[in-house]
Amino acid sequence: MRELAYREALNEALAEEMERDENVFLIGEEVAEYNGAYKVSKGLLERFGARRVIDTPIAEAGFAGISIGAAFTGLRPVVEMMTFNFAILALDMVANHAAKARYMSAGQLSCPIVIRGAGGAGGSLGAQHSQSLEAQYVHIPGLKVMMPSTPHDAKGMLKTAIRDPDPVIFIESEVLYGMKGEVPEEEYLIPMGKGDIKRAGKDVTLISWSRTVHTCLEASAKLAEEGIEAEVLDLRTIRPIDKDLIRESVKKTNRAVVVEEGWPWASVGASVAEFVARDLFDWLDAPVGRVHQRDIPMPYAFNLEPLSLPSVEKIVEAARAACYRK
Amino acid sequence: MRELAYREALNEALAEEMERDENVFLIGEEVAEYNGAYKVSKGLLERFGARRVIDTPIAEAGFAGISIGAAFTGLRPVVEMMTFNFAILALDMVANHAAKARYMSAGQLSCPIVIRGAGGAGGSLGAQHSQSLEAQYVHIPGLKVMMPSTPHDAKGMLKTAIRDPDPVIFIESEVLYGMKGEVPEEEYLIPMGKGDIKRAGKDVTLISWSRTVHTCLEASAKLAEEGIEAEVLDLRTIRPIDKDLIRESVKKTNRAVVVEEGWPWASVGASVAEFVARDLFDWLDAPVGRVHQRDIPMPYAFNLEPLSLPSVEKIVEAARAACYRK
Amino acid sequence: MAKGSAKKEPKVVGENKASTTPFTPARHEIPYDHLLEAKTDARLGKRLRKELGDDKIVAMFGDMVRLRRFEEQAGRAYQRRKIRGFCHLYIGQEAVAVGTMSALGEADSIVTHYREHGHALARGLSSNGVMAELFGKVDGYARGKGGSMHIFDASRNFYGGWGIVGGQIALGAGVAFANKYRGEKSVCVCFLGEGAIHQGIVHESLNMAAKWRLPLITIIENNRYAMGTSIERISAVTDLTKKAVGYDMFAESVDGQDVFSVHAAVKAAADRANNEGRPSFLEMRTYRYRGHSMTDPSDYRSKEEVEQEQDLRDPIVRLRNWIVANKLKSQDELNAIDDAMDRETKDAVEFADKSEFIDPSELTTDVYVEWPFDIE
Amino acid sequence: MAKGSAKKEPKVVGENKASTTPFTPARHEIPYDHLLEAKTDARLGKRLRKELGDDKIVAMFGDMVRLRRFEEQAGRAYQRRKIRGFCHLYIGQEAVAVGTMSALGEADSIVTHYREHGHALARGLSSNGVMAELFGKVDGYARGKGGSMHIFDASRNFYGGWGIVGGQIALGAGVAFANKYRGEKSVCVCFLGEGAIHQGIVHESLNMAAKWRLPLITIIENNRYAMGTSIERISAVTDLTKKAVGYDMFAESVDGQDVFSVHAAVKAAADRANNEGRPSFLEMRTYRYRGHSMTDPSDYRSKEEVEQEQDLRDPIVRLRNWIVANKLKSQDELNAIDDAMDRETKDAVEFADKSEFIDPSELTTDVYVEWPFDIE
Ligand SMILES: Cc1ncc(C[n+]2csc(CCOP(=O)(O)OP(=O)(O)O)c2C)c(N)n1
Ligand SMILES: Cc1ncc(C[n+]2csc(CCOP(=O)(O)OP(=O)(O)O)c2C)c(N)n1
Ligand SMILES: [Mg+2]
Ligand SMILES: [Mg+2]
Repeated sequence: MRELAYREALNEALAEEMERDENVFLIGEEVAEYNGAYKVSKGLLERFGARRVIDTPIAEAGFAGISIGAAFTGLRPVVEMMTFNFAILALDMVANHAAKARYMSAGQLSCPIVIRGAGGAGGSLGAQHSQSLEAQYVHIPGLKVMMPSTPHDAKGMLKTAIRDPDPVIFIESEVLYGMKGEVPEEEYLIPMGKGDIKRAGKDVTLISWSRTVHTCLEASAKLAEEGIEAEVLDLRTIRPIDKDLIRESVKKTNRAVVVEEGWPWASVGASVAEFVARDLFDWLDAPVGRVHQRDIPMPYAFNLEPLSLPSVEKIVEAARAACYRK
Repeated sequence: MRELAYREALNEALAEEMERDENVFLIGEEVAEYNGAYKVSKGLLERFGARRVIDTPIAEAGFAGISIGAAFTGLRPVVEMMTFNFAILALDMVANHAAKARYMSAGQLSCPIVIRGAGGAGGSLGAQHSQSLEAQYVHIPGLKVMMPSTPHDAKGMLKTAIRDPDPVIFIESEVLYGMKGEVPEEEYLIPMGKGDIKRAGKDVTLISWSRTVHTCLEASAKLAEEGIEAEVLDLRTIRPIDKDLIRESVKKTNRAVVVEEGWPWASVGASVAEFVARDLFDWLDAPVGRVHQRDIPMPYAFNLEPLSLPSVEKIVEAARAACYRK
Repeated sequence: MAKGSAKKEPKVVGENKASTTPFTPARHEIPYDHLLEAKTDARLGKRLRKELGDDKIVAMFGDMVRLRRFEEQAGRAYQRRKIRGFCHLYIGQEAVAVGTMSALGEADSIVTHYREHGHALARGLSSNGVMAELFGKVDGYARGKGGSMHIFDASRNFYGGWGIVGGQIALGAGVAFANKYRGEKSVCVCFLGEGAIHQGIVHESLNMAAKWRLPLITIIENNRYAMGTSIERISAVTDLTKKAVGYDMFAESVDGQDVFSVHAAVKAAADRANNEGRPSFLEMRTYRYRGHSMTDPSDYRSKEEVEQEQDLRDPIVRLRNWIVANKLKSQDELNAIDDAMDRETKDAVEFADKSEFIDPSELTTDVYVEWPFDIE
Repeated sequence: MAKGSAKKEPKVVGENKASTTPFTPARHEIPYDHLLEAKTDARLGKRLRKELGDDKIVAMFGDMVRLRRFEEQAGRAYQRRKIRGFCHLYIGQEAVAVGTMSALGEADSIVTHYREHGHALARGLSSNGVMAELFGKVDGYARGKGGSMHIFDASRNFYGGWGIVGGQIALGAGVAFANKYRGEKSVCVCFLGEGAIHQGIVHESLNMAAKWRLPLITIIENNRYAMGTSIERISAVTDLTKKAVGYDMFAESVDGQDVFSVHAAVKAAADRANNEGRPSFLEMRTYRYRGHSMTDPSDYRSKEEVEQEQDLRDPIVRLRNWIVANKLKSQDELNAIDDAMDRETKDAVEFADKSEFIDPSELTTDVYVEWPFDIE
């Protein structure tokens, strides 16, 4: 099968959906003439014109709000946040307006919008530009949240997000944009709320999403050497999560480790681990392990940054602990 | 002992700390001439003058940011957010500036600021004005978060918060402002990070903070009628939480229910329950129960609102389940 | 600008080539300290009578009275705890809502804030439906889920009813954006209080609305107070039209207590938007008679100030006097209209009272369009 | 305004009674399409020579050269992966930093953004310390924890170094607020890019700064691009001084490629702040020669545009020519200064290279002042 980079897969998804539906447009900082800060929107201005690919001033709350208003009338905006570090400026618009419009109007308003962009830690970007802030969205009823880990998933999930009638937060991984992977030529969609088994195993379940899925896969290779066969689940959608996929796996392995790039408290990983601990109480042979970013702002220093991030070593250690190995 | 209302206790704390330290000032919408939307700042303008009690325009990000800048120079701003629903507009200032300044400057900058105001569900205020958003702050390293449940605690905790050298988020309960309780005349402080046993018991631990502590107390009375003696823990500080207090109690009861007013996913309650499930895995006889707001925007309708909120009934039910009673 | 960059042509939404040329905004300011004369400009009255016809003008009178009676009843119902939470009455500002809506067509849209009962009724929403929403009942426009601050009627392009001060302007600009995107000739009117103008999102939205030439009419209802804070205490300028200079946007101060002036200004703004692709910023000088919300005792202003406003500038009295002076109707006929509105409003209270609360099974509907997931 | 409310006197921070009187802002704009003459105004040069003395002017030349050589070396170190992440070079804008800092005193403060190496060096931070921070080393100003975008030196009132576009203006206004709160006669200078000006928080902060008469000098470094977006493509006005009208704030466009003009404007602004309690809004017309950050190929503008700027307006060449023409120093003497700066900068690279990385035990320090808790 042909290979595409993660950013190219996203680009194809955008182009196909814009082709399919005149109501879809792309808006954000540098998305048009600059072809996107991370080149996800490359060529779209040329192909679809300035009416549908729109450069904005640096005003995240404003252009998110404008897009939300437009969505109420039936348009389908795709809003690029250059990175989700800046999306926090639009959080009121997202959490208090997009997410609540339908409920407060008893169904009169819909808000079919996608807010997408780069998330997670970059490389040596420092504290203000290296954050995994998905918890801010997963907390909010009215939103759906997706975070793809491969080019294949990225394309199928973004198409689903654009067609979804509700507001979808779509967080891409800044460090995966260049990653290559197989992407079919034919159209396909990946359903909202469905996770994926990225590696089958029977001894322990590693649950993750986005970039750290790859860290889990690396860790599972190491674990295999020690005779521990890890099953790696990629949640893909993190609101809502695929409970059945988790149940099935943990009922088989009786052990789980939740791995996330974000901070530990009031986080998505805490929430997923809590779900496992509660829902599968009688199936668990060990506490649900957790791996996460250290509970600190991200340091710039090249030696500190890797210590702060989740790593293969930390995952291996947590998996061993879950299996009661030294 | 004399009784004060929760808002009066807060008012005393503000007055005493402003008296004690010339660097403390109060800033926010309607705090001065109007004496505060909830009258927490009553009389302070008259007493301390317009230099230290400052009315702002409706510009939450701006006046939070101004206060953060002032704190870098050693002033000790107390910023009133009329309600924490609006504080989301200042979240970038708080999470990306106040919380990270110290780390990014390797200790050169301190940010001794308190951001305080009304939180939680009000009475029939609808979706945009009835939210428990503490998860947004508990998630962020660099912040400390306090939520008092009684007039006594409110006073001692606010004084501690104002003296703390780091940024403290101090969320008051809108519906408790009128609640009366004993408050000593003498000065006292309640330490950061220390919870409190609001009712001793041996059969199940109810863990909560702010308004729902009272719901837990009511529930524990009901439970006592059924022969279940619940211990009610009031965390008071929710970043960091008082792990030892929780450990001691759960090691005794072997059962726990976490009760919060906020939404269930990526929440503080999820995080606390996850901590209990992991840290006390071998001590637990049942899954950690949870009670929370329903996972929906708050409805206005008078019959729906109570169904959405945590209630005595829901807590009783969860406690029974934790005790494997029908 | 250096030669090299000249080849880059600014790209804008839509096709309007003119949009790249800035223009000097016309700013018309009413001196701020000047107590407006409680009299309608005779020429304007004559012109509008011709344009609108007598029936429409009398209907506007009826609409203003409807708004007032409705709010009076809402205030009473609040005292009886039939309405709860925050409830912001519109009394005193009726000419702004009615003058604005009378200048709009069906295809135009409205976005507004929490003080919106008047806007909703003036747009044609039923007294019954609005009152039932305030009562939290299933016959309300949002089946009681929204409440006083969140009235919506999508069928009338009435896009709420929002409670975060200032936030609605971005939504309004977004609706205007959509009109332009679709090539429709229709405008979006967005209401803000004068206190809201300092929110950052206002700045962001006005810049984009101006740069992209969105058909947005921003109406600042300057009722002089934001809760207890007068505009003089909080704004670096009191001539609010200056706020539009930074966006090269047409701006005008309007006597918001004169329904004719409001109508004319909004009509001109709609034409400007539809024909020239130029957004407008209209400051309506108005006044609220009641407290900010039902729980505000209004200690921050004197009784005399309020009385003076009521006595000298009341918008309903003013239109009433004009109608009688110009012999469209007699005082008695107008009294009959008032009585009818009074009845309509009282009926609305009865209707709301009798309406049911929503079925508890609907607690978790309307969170998503469809939700097959077990989320909690 | 109605009588009743007249009794309420606006309350403001501090004691300055004059703060209640608005004034008409002086707006001085340089025509935007006018390529600025690459020549220093003879009268201004003469005046400043008298005011500052020859040594200081030559030192300013040296400072500008230091900034340029530093950034050139930083660019090279980035290519060698010694510096990573985002790195925003200041080359072309040196006159703004040096002109500004030369007008400030020790008690004054600075708040700025991610393109701040130049500001830091001009403020007197050491090349060694700044370079070591870019290298992520323990001898950096933030022990390598901050990085290129986050330089701080509290001992020099240099309050960073921030990466969220626009956010720093509120912090700057806050430092100015603190100066006023303490009754100190000192200003805070806050740097913004022209692209940052559309962020909501700018609007919020400028209104409060003006209303409260904070000693804030807002310096817009208009280098014409925000990443790939030229100001014409994104702002409803290109005369940025218009942005200050809505706050009744003094505003002026300054030739940012002329260090004398910058110095004079900032000096006047500091006087205005300290003596009259009036904040200022200074637009510096400047230009960046390099890409937005090290990874930006600058496709959005022509080579000719960049070359023309370098050839006709370079701020260092300009001051060099003035110094030589006015015989403060010869070309050779200036070359010697340049060589010294070159050496200093190369030494800084060596220093940074040799500096250690921070000890891993410091990973979790500096999150809180003290942290006795086991949080994770
Ligand atoms: C972001 C935000 N901050 C604060 C509030 C609380 N609040 C509600 S209305 C109001 C005053 C608004 O005044 P103005 O804009 O003049 O409108 P008016 O009420 O006079 O119609 C305030 C401060 C809010 N709802 N949202
Ligand atoms: C809130 C926010 N949005 C977007 C960005 C990404 N970004 C960094 S610099 C920049 C351009 C800023 O341009 P300008 O203000 O003109 O300053 P300059 O870089 O030209 O000095 C952008 C969009 C950011 N850092 N913060
Ligand atoms: Mg008002
Ligand atoms: Mg720029």
